[in-house]
Amino acid sequence: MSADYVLESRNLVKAFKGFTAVDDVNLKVTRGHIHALIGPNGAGKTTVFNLLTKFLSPTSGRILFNDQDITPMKPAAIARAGVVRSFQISAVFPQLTVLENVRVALQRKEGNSFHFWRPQRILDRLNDRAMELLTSVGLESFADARTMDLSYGRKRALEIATTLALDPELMLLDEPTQGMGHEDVGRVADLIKQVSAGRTILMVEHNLHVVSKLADRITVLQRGAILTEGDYATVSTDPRVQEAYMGTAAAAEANAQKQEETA
Amino acid sequence: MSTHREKLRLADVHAFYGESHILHGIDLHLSQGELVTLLGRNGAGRSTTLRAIMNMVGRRTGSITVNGTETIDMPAHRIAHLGLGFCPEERGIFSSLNVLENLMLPPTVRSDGMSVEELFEMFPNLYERRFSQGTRLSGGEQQMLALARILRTGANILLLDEITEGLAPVIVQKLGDVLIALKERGLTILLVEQNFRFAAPIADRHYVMEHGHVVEEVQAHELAEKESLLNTYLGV
Amino acid sequence: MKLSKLHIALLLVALVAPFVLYPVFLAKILCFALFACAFNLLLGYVGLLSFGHAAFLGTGGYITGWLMMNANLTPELAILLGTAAAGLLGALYGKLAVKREGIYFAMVTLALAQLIFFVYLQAPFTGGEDGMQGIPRGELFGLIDLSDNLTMYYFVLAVFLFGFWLINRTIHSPFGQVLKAIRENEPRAVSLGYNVNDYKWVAFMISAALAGLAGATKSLVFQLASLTDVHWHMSGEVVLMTLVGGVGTVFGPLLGAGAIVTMQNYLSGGELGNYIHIIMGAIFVICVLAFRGGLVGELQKLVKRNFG
Amino acid sequence: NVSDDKIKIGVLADMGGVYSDLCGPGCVTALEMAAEDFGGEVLGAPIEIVSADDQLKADVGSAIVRKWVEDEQVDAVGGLVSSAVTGAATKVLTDAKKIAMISTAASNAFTTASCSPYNVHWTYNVAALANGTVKPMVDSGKKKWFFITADYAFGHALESVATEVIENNGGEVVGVVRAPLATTDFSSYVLQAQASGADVVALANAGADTVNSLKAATEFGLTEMVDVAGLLVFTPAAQAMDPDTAAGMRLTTGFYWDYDDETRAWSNRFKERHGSIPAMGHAGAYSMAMHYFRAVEAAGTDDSDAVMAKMRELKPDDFFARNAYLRADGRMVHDMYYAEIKPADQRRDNDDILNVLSVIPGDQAFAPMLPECNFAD
Amino acid sequence: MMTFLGINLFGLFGQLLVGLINGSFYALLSLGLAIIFGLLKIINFAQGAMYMLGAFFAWMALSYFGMNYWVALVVVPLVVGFIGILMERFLVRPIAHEDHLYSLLLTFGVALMLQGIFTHVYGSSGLAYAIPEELKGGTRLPFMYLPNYRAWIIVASLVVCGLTWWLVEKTKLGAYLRAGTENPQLMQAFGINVPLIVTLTFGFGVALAGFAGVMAAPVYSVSPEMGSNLLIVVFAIVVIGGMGSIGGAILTGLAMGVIEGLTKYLYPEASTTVIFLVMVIVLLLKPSGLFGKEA
Ligand SMILES: Nc1ncnc2c1ncn2[C@@H]1O[C@H](COP(=O)(O)OP(=O)(O)OP(=O)(O)O)[C@@H](O)[C@H]1O
Ligand SMILES: Nc1ncnc2c1ncn2[C@@H]1O[C@H](COP(=O)(O)OP(=O)(O)OP(=O)(O)O)[C@@H](O)[C@H]1O
Ligand SMILES: [Mg+2]
Ligand SMILES: [Mg+2]
Repeated sequence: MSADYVLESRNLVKAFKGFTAVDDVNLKVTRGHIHALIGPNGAGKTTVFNLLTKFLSPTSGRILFNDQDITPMKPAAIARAGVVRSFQISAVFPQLTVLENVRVALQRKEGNSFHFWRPQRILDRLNDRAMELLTSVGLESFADARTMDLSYGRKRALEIATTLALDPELMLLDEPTQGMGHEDVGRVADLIKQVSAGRTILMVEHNLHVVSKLADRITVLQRGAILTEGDYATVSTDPRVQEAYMGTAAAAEANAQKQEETA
Repeated sequence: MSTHREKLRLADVHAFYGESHILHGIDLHLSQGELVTLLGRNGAGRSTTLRAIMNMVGRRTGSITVNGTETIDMPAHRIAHLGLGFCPEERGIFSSLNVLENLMLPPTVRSDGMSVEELFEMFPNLYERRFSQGTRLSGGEQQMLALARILRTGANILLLDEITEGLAPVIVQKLGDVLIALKERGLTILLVEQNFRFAAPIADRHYVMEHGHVVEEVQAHELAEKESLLNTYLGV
Repeated sequence: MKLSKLHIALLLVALVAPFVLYPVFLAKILCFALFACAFNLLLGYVGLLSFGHAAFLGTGGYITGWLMMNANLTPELAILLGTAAAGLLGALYGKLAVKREGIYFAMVTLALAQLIFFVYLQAPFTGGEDGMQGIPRGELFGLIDLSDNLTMYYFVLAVFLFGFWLINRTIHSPFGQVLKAIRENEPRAVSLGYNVNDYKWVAFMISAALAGLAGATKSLVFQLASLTDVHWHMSGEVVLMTLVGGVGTVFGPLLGAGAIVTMQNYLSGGELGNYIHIIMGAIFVICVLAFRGGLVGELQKLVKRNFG
Repeated sequence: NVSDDKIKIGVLADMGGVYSDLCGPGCVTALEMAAEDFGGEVLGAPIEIVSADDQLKADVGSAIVRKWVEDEQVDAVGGLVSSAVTGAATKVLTDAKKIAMISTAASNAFTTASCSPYNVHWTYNVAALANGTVKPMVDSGKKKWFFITADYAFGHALESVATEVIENNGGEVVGVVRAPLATTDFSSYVLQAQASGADVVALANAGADTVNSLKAATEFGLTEMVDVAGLLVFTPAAQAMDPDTAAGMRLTTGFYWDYDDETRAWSNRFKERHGSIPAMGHAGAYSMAMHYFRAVEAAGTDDSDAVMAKMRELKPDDFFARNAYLRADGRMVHDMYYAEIKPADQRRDNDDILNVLSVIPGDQAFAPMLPECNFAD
Repeated sequence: MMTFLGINLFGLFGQLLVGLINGSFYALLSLGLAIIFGLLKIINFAQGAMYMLGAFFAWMALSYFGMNYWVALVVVPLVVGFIGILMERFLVRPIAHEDHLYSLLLTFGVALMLQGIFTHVYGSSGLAYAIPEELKGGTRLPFMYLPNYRAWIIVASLVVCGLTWWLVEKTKLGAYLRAGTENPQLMQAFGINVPLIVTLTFGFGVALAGFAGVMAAPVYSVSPEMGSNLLIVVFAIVVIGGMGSIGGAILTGLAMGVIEGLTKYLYPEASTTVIFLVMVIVLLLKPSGLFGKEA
């Protein structure tokens, strides 16, 4: 039944000058899932994200969020509707403090964002909620630090906290572990798992370990079109995926794993 | 060791960005045909080491010899001509140029670089997108372009910063093969890498960095015995 | 904004200054300071360089002047309407301009301001390049005669303090917080659900209205509204004032306006008049090469170095 | 009986802009000469000259004048170049009951539409220019006129006064283009003038605009087909024109330095001090200041009303003011000169620029006084 | 006379040709600015002053050294270009890494000083510079008299524009330039002497202004103010054309000359404003300018 899907794309197409980056994609994201979008470089994953959040306008096709057509909506409106994304390159407000970063996100729902005649103090009532969010990503002790000075992994964590502040129904994460040391990769993966409770997550990720650990369902894109879909075991043993994306080493590992499981 | 010609040597190198002192006396050396990695956590100073070699930091002191030539007082634009090729962490694709122009941009520093055809064969995505604006490429494609760009110049000492970042596993695997091939051609490679699984099988040696110091040097064959040590440094 | 010792000291200085210096001169500084502060709200806190702010200064001046001469209003009403007119124009221009960024934003604002310049040049009511002369100062609330320079000065001071307070309140308001976020990372602000253009637009309107307030007040002080106020040189001058004082600092525009107005005043008198361009040019070159933080920025640096 | 025990004159002029050659630092020199020639004091009070740059901006000028009269005890303001600045300055001066000694502004408004009992307009005005230059040409049979007008008040005023003269004398205006101030390229307007079938193309502009429009007229062969009349040509502008282009051009001026021994004597003194020969505004500024000092002395006070009365009563008479009197509306009526620009081969040097053709008696040059501007008591 | 819809067609042709002449002049002027502004991202407010210098140097060369127009046409741009190089090296470069606003302010200061100095020395009325003997006279076309010098302006500026366009767009130098302004540090690491290229480019852009100045001397009066008024219009042209696009600057220059010419014919009062109207419209419809690459 369609109500199970938080997000659906219908025949989504994006053509750049003489080049179709996204080609007739019908994506269905089930409520409560961590859904991974993988595929070779240039397959169109980031473009799909851009289309879903209207940072790009689709050439054709429709996007449904909770069965409601959000195709004509503006990016900010989509965010307000509950679809919030993170970026491939870390997105924080570097000069604000860590706490302020989260507060900016909380503030939107307060309805006072245009109140230029009122003192900033009125935002202090958001501090508790902000601290709660920071605690949930382990940043409570950095609340007053300038965001610029944070390490890369912590910036990613902050970004997730900020996104959580909007209490999104659907979170879109574009390569959340990119550029992280091993320690951080593990931490962020755990974090994603933790925040996925009660919401849906759609993520692009090249780190197969993270994918295998987190994803309930995986869509593989190739040359703008969906190659296959399924859970990790199915997808990773598909020879087409192995050839186009995983390479022999990872494939061998996946096959081995599968044999282990079946054995 | 003396049978191999020394290509690169850093002795007591300090580097600064403005007031902040990032590298605190780096010593390392590479011989011809070696592939050496710099390991370390985020912020350990690995990228800065590469940038210091290219004279892209605010200020640097100590001694950096390339092919026996002291470069510490050399202006940045002369260093590349000693045969160095640098692939930066942030890729540095130019948005005002298309893919082909980006590829052809760096002047050749030696005659035996890879040809454009070879490179396109290695990275078919690039061929397909050769007339798009450089920064319109996907993240991974940009990474390919950044690497292809310096392979063309014929540089025989490569400084590569996180080149597997954001690439699909199949490409990462292919890159590994490429690096081994390059090594066999006699190129010298200094590799900064987070992806230890990628680096471990192809490297001859590893330097481990922490807080702007080189804290450990590990030969390839010592990896197994020093695993726990590496674990504490890298949190692998 | 909390009142610090510095604020109180400055306020005292402003209160006694007209007994030492020529009040009209001081009033002029305050008008330009308000103009620069309004401009700085955009440049310093939203990161938008408007190169057409003269349009709002001029609109405030012309509308207020015309009302004083033709509509028999009290000055505070005329100023209010002049300010509103500038704000409306700002709403219109802002709507168009905030869609663009960086140098293009600057150019759109410049171009729009040039159109306004043309309108005021050709419109009969402005008096062309003769300007609107002999604007009466009138009686504040129908009670207080403003023709006395000292009274006028205190009125201007009150207007300035109101504008200054409003700008600082805006910067430190929930709205200001969003502006800051937008300046830091616009795509991220969008992804958090903010219609960034609307925020820029409101900031633009506030800035335009306050620039209009400055122009309106100025037209009463000098009893004149002229094309100078809408010329692109004026848009450039306010950039200079802000830069000289220190972009994005609270007191920078105030100091910058003071410095430039004083300098012009000093140079235009007597022997040096001849050299005014050469000297002003040299000052800018030296400022940029040696004192980029602006007066306030350099002062802060000095304080930090010696006492920090 | 002199206020503050000094006679303080402010010189408000364009010190560095496009009009600075007409009455900028040169007007300061002229007034200083006047003060010295008068002996440095009047009624025992020293004469002090202060000056300021109006930057050709009405607001700057009016602010300076306001400061002078309110804060610095200035008794009268001389110089006054651009009509816009002068308009603003006279407003302030009239409010303060101080005398405006207008030497270089062209508009006739200061003694008509915005006349004031404290305005003294000395050297010339647009009416004199039109009467001087336009009338003889219309009379000689050049009936069809085309105007290239500077699109601002001065240009409009010049055009409308000239049009009146043309129409009153049986001519007609066949076309007008209004070129924005500081247009660099006039070729388009010249083509329009060419197409209009006019006998005379009149340049109702000044300074660089005149030079540039004449240049384009020559280049596009307009000067070969029709007469080009410069309605306001100061000597510095005439000197800036290509001699071949400018030769033979007719103009009206209030003063020419090489007219006779008297003018030469003063002009040479001026040149020695200032470096270049005087333009009409310089001589006018000197002449007017001398008359003012004389009036103060005669009145025994520097009270503006008394001085104005004396200025009207005494007849100005010097190398500049010939057959002159100050009318009750503030207009100084004196002989004007109809002249032509000399061709290159007749010039001794670059200062030898005009041939005075005839003298226009003041009453023919200047328009009659308007009754509402009669301030005689 | 031919007329169409009440408009005199011959007159219109004349206006169009004159517009084209002015347009080629605009093209020449905007070219130098486009190179400095579009490629180096330096907002050179002194470009107008450099144009003025070109005209004054031509005049001085003739008056003091008897150097004729043709020699001046070669020598003066070199001298002006050299001044540009000094300016870049000692004034602009020290603040190159700062906000672009500062280079704007700095060059604005330089422009003020130069203008002030020349006003002080030569006055503001302007100086006369005769059209060279070889180009005096003109050709009578069916619809107008075309002075030879104006024809020469079209030819000379189109040649210079074309050469420059080729140099920047079709040679590797252009790619170095664009990349060098985007990420100078990385270009240095590739072995390219970016500061040298920047200096030479700046010098070249300024030299173009000097060249335009010499071209202008015989037709416009040589005066200290000649550059400042033109500058802002030329800025507008570069922006309309699209920053960084040399071809765009040239074509827009030509087009704006024609549009302005037509305005002078139909509604002369608005002739200095029409370009800004076009700019508003263009920027609203096509944000990066007519020929600019989408950002
Ligand atoms: N604005 C654009 N104009 C033209 N082509 C584009 C544009 N954006 C993306 N592309 C092209 O579309 C294709 C898909 O790009 P996209 O960024 O979606 O890939 P991706 O799947 O995210 O890859 P990666 O894993 O490398 O990030 C690429 O080939 C890219 O070159
Ligand atoms: N431009 C700069 N200015 C000031 N400090 C810098 C700059 N670039 C890097 N640093 C600092 O230098 C230190 C070392 O950075 P470097 O980029 O060399 O680390 P790294 O080992 O490459 O780590 P990463 O995995 O994050 O790339 C860090 O603390 C970083 O904050
Ligand atoms: Mg991507
Ligand atoms: Mg790094």
